[in-house]
Amino acid sequence: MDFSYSEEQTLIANSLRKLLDDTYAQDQRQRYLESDLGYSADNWRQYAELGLLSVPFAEEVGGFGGSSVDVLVLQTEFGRRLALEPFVSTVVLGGGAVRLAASAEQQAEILPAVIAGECRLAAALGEPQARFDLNDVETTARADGGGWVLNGAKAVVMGGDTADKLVVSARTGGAATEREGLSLFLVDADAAGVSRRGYRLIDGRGAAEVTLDNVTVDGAALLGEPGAAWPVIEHVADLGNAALCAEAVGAMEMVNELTLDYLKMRQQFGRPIGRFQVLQHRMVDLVMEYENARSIALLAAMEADNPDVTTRARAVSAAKVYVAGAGRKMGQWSIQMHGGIGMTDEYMLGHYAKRLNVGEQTLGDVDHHLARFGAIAAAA
Amino acid sequence: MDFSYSEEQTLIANSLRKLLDDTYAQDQRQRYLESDLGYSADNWRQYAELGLLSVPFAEEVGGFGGSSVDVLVLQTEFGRRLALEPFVSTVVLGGGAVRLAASAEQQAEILPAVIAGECRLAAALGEPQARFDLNDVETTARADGGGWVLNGAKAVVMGGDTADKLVVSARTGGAATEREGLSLFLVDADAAGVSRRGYRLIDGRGAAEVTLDNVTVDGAALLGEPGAAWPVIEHVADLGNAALCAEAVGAMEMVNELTLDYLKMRQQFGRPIGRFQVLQHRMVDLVMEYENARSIALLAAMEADNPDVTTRARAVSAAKVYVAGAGRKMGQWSIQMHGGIGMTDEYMLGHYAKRLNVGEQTLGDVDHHLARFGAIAAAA
Amino acid sequence: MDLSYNAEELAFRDEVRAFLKDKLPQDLADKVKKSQRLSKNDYMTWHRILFDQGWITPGWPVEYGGTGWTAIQKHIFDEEASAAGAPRVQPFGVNLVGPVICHFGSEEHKQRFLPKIRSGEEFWCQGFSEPGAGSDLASLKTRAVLDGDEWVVNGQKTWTTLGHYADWIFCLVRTDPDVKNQEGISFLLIDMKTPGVTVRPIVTLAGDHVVNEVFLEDVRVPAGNLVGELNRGWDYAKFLLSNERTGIAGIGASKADLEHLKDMARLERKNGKPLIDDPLFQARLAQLEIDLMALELTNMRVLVEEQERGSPGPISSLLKIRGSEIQQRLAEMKMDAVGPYATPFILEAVDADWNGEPVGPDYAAACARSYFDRRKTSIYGGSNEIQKNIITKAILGL
Amino acid sequence: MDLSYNAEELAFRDEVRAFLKDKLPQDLADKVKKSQRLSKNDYMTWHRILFDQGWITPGWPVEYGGTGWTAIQKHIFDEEASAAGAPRVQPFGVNLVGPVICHFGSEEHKQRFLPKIRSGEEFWCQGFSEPGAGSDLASLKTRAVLDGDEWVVNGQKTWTTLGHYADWIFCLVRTDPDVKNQEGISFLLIDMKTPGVTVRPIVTLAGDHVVNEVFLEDVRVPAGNLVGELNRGWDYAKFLLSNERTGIAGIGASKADLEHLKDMARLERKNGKPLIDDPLFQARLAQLEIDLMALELTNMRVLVEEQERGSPGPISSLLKIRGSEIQQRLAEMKMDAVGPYATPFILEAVDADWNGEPVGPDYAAACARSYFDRRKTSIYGGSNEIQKNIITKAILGL
Repeated sequence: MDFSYSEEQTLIANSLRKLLDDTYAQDQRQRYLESDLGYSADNWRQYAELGLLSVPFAEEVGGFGGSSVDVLVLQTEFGRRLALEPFVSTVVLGGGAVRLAASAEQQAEILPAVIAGECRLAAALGEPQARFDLNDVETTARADGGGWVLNGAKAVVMGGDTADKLVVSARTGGAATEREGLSLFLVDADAAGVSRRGYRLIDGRGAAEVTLDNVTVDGAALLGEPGAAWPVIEHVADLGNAALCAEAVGAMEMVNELTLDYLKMRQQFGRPIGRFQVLQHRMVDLVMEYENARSIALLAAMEADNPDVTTRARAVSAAKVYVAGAGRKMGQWSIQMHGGIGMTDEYMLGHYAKRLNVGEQTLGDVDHHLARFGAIAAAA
Repeated sequence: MDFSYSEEQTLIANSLRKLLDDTYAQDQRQRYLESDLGYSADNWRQYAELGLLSVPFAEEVGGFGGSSVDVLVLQTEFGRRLALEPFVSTVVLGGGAVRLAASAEQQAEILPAVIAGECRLAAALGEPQARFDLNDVETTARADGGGWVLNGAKAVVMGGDTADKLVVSARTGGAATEREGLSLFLVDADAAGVSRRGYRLIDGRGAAEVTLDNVTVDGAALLGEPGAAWPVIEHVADLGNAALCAEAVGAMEMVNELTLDYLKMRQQFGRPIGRFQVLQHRMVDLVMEYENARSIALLAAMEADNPDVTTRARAVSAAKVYVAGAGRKMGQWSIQMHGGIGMTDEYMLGHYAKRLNVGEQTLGDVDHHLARFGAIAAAA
Repeated sequence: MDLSYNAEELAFRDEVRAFLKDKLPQDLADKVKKSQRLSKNDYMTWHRILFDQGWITPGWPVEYGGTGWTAIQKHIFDEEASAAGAPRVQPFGVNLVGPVICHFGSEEHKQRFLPKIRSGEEFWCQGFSEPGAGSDLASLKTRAVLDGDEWVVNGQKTWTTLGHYADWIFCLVRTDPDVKNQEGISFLLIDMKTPGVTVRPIVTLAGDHVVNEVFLEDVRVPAGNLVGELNRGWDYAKFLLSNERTGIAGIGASKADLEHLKDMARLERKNGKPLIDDPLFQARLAQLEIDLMALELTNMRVLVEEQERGSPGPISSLLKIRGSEIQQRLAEMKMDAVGPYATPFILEAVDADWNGEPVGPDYAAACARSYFDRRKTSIYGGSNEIQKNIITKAILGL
Repeated sequence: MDLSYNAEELAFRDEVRAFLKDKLPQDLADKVKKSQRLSKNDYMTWHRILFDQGWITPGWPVEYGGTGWTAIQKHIFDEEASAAGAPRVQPFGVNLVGPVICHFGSEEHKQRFLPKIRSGEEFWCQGFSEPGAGSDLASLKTRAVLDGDEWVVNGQKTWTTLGHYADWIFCLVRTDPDVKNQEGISFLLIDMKTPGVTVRPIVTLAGDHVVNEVFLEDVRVPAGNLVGELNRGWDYAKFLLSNERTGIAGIGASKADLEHLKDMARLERKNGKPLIDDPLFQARLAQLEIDLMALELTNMRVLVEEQERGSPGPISSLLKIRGSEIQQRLAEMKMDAVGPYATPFILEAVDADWNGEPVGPDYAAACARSYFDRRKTSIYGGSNEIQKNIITKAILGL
């Protein structure tokens, strides 16, 4: 049993941390947020150069052949600095769908550009009526000659505002919320009939509502067998949640750092507020939440690549429940302990709380994953 | 709007408080507990003499014609001293069933002895398989000539160990958990075919498992119309819960008194432990729970006599949820704040915690009443 | 014991309802119900309607424009106004400085200030907190030094709600630096147009500009603007803060908010059913409603007691703690109710004059914003930790 | 990173499982699984089986009888033994005084005491807490005065677990009253048969006799029974308490308890379905299992770190807090699971030799009793508040 990073992971974590230290000072980050793009194109290029965008992909297509633990290493650093680049949407979600569903030929066609930082992806899986059920798909794909015609609407597509290509789930068979009959398609974001409404999420990251109105794609756009995409969709969501948990743990680390510093620095009633027992004990709670969140996020990363869906789901949903719950409490408590300053846009704490909030409500909230875990636990 | 006791209520509360002060010192109470009866026969007689056993009954049968608020006045005092006499089972539950279901003739026949303290009642409504669903009745009553033959089992009948007569719910029609087809019968506790297994509950009060094996009763034993008892059963449970909430509020008052005294008295680290901020704030939480519990217990008492089941159920189930939740937290917190001494049988605090615990798990627990309230709230 | 309104109170409630039906502009109520951002004009519209009705300052002594309502009547008004979607009356003039002037101000103060607070002609803000004096308000450093017949004021105030709308600010200033904290503080009224007063916006994490920093640099204030006695400002502040806390429980608003949440939960769907029928969500909603019921009754008990005895007392701290927690839980459940549509942050979508297409259901835009905004309720008006300290001393005697 | 056991660890687990299958008496395991009360004989039976196996003191240095197991191996043993229903090994000799003697005792102490701790021939109890010294242990007042070559001990100890079974008690005694609290305390071993030692039972609110008061009246103890240096007892106590805290998280036992709870929830029915399928109950159960998973992993991280660095350190306080909370939540959910049958209190029904008919399901009798009994887990071994104080200082530096 070993909880430490490998030498290689430590190296890459350190170089990413250095890059982010240099490029993510608060005012720099603010400039990225205020730009149309919403993140740093420069950083994106540097991630590509460092090979970060290649991590989970097979060596055959120029990838690093890494695991979800390697993704955790990066995501923890991104979380610490609240990086804005579309790593999760491109590499983990969109890229994950491609590598799990697509043929070797399709991967060789698609992924090199992704790895080079020249093609951003997004996974358009959720729908307006679906809440968090990714099997609730009303978007349809109708066979048309050798190709397909897609119609439907996709909701809150993370990274969908700036993506070059979208991985879209659509129903080629089955009814209503059935898991059978779902297929995945790779669609150019600027294809005729695709309209996107881009916006920012509460933490500043970009997303989009996507409408597909008679969008025509050729046969090669279908990733995998028609109607058999559900296991991939479920796995992609697990990869995404494991990555979001890792990011949250990085953010939590900073929440605690900021809060502990503040307790030591801020004077009221003639002494640092960290001398008040109620705040001390609350800070201990923050530390306990962080340590446990980190533990279970490691488990999720370890199991996120597991093809056995029960083992994987148990670990990932457990992590999502714990990390989301801890993140919400930590956001609330840390703001409370800061008082007014914690409520301001100028101070970074609130930005961490908002990032934790978005992670919590992406790809299934606590109740969603509590039910998923609960069904497994009750059966076991 | 008026939250205060009437002059009459104040008088009766004071005289009961005095009686209990005189008769419920800890060693006296211990003696009652160790006796076969499990309570003070003397006190029971005095309650009768003071007219306490007549409170909710009609003046026609020698009752006081009082309300559930009058019952609250008494129950709060009983709760403060953890009185052991079977007031709830006799007057509120058993007596409640009789006064709500029985004909005037039957009441005139039954209640004077109850009021005189010569006949203790118990309501045998729950069953082993029923959890908290009083409509889940498998006990049957078969018409036999002018009378009835009863068969079945009743679970955790509060006061059932010492009761002279039992009000038994039985199915004269309908299936499984239907609300239709339920009837109430008054059965002598020592009738042929009735076997009781008496025991103590965790708070020391008596209860029994009751088995009915071909118990024959005459036609006059049926209270009300056959098959139409559900509204009465539901109302009786509401009366019981309102009374248990009032009792809990009395107990909570003493929990807070004991705990606050202990915080002031107990010295550690060279000062009273009440100087530690974490314990101070926890004590504030105890006070808030108590004040809110008291508020909503008043509401339950006000509405417990309301014939409109929705209004009544909303108030009583809300009170049960709040009081039971508060009671559990208060028991836990107060024991924790006391440390080891709070864990001992010698110190009264634990006995209050146990009393709160029994109240919580009698006539429906938090989840049961949360669902009952939730259904009303969702529809409203 | 009688927990229902008596005939007089019911008649009053009918009167309030009729007034609201008649006078509350529908578009204003719609904005409030959708949690849209209100402009100064929105607030003042409603202020003037209440002024015209003679109901703008129910809490004041009758001789200065109070209505003479009982505590219960005030509660009824509050509850009905909230249920109807009336905006919150901005409290700085009406509920905070107004009563201080009524009780402690000079005759000149009363004549100069009270009518314009009532009419809404002058908008007030509060200058208490400072960067170094938050929970520990008594450590404030803003200095006022008498120079002839003027106070010269230097310092910085912060968290000044709607300071950018304000004509006047009431400040706590240190007038004697040589005594211990609570002593040596005075209560001073300052015209915001005086040279040396600068307002700088503070943007909150919900993206709003509501609070401000106020810089005071050699601000010259007529000596007569000092309220009450010199160096007795702390007493007036305590008087003011205990008034602030009662309102802060926000029972009426929370009851209205709960109905809004229920409406949302009836529209949202989970597992093919209305969210309100989901067992977990329903149980959580029920618990929240029950907690609010209990608090409302406790609030009524306090009001009745207050009516009998005079002032609200330290028990108001208890109401503030629970009331703010419930406000936060409501915001939290609304955010949870809209699921994935809680995260899109279209700030302009909460502007009343925005005509864009919403992302997700139209009630979704305000949810995450409100969630973060509501975090302030357990901080302002004396943080909940400070409230617990107050109860510890005043009620528990620890 | 690798969160699974390696081949060696898996082989060890198999060995442990085989041992348990072979050697753990079935009737003993049944008692444990039903939460029945164990007799001294029950405890000692298992103690001797472990002794015969050479596994009774895994934590000791190998030269005194330790197994040389890694921290992970110890965890595996603990988890497997709990899952199989092995009784808890009473820690007073084996985990508490034993390591102190190994590290700080004289050669005579080691030869005199260690073998009989291992064989179980002598049963130990702990004499730390006093009526006036609970959380503030350092304020203890029991005095030991040297008279010739004997200590004369006077004072009172309390919360002495299983003191009525004990042959020996290890005590903290004040040997220098003139220095400040933590100084002037020594660590003394006292034969319970010495004249002047009186044990008085304390009955808990769960109706059990487990803890005792121990009165010490002119108890004469050979000078040589003092462990380590005079007036350094506090250091040894800290060493001992940090060992105590690690075990106290009780991960293995909680995992076994969770399975028991699930079994109950499969048998209990609500609304015509197994309770485990009730959405509220299932969600609460899932949250508890998840919290336990997270804590188990944190525990493993701490163990691996401990293996690399030596001692457990203040982080063990963190494990103690969360571990005890989880133990309490498990007891709470068991009580809730049995519904109305939680309240009947048939104390004799938890005695192993009781042949009566249970009231309700046979697992119900222990539920309310355990619920109340478990309240102690957040009190003993240094209350959770004290643990938070320790973390505040040692980890947070506040």
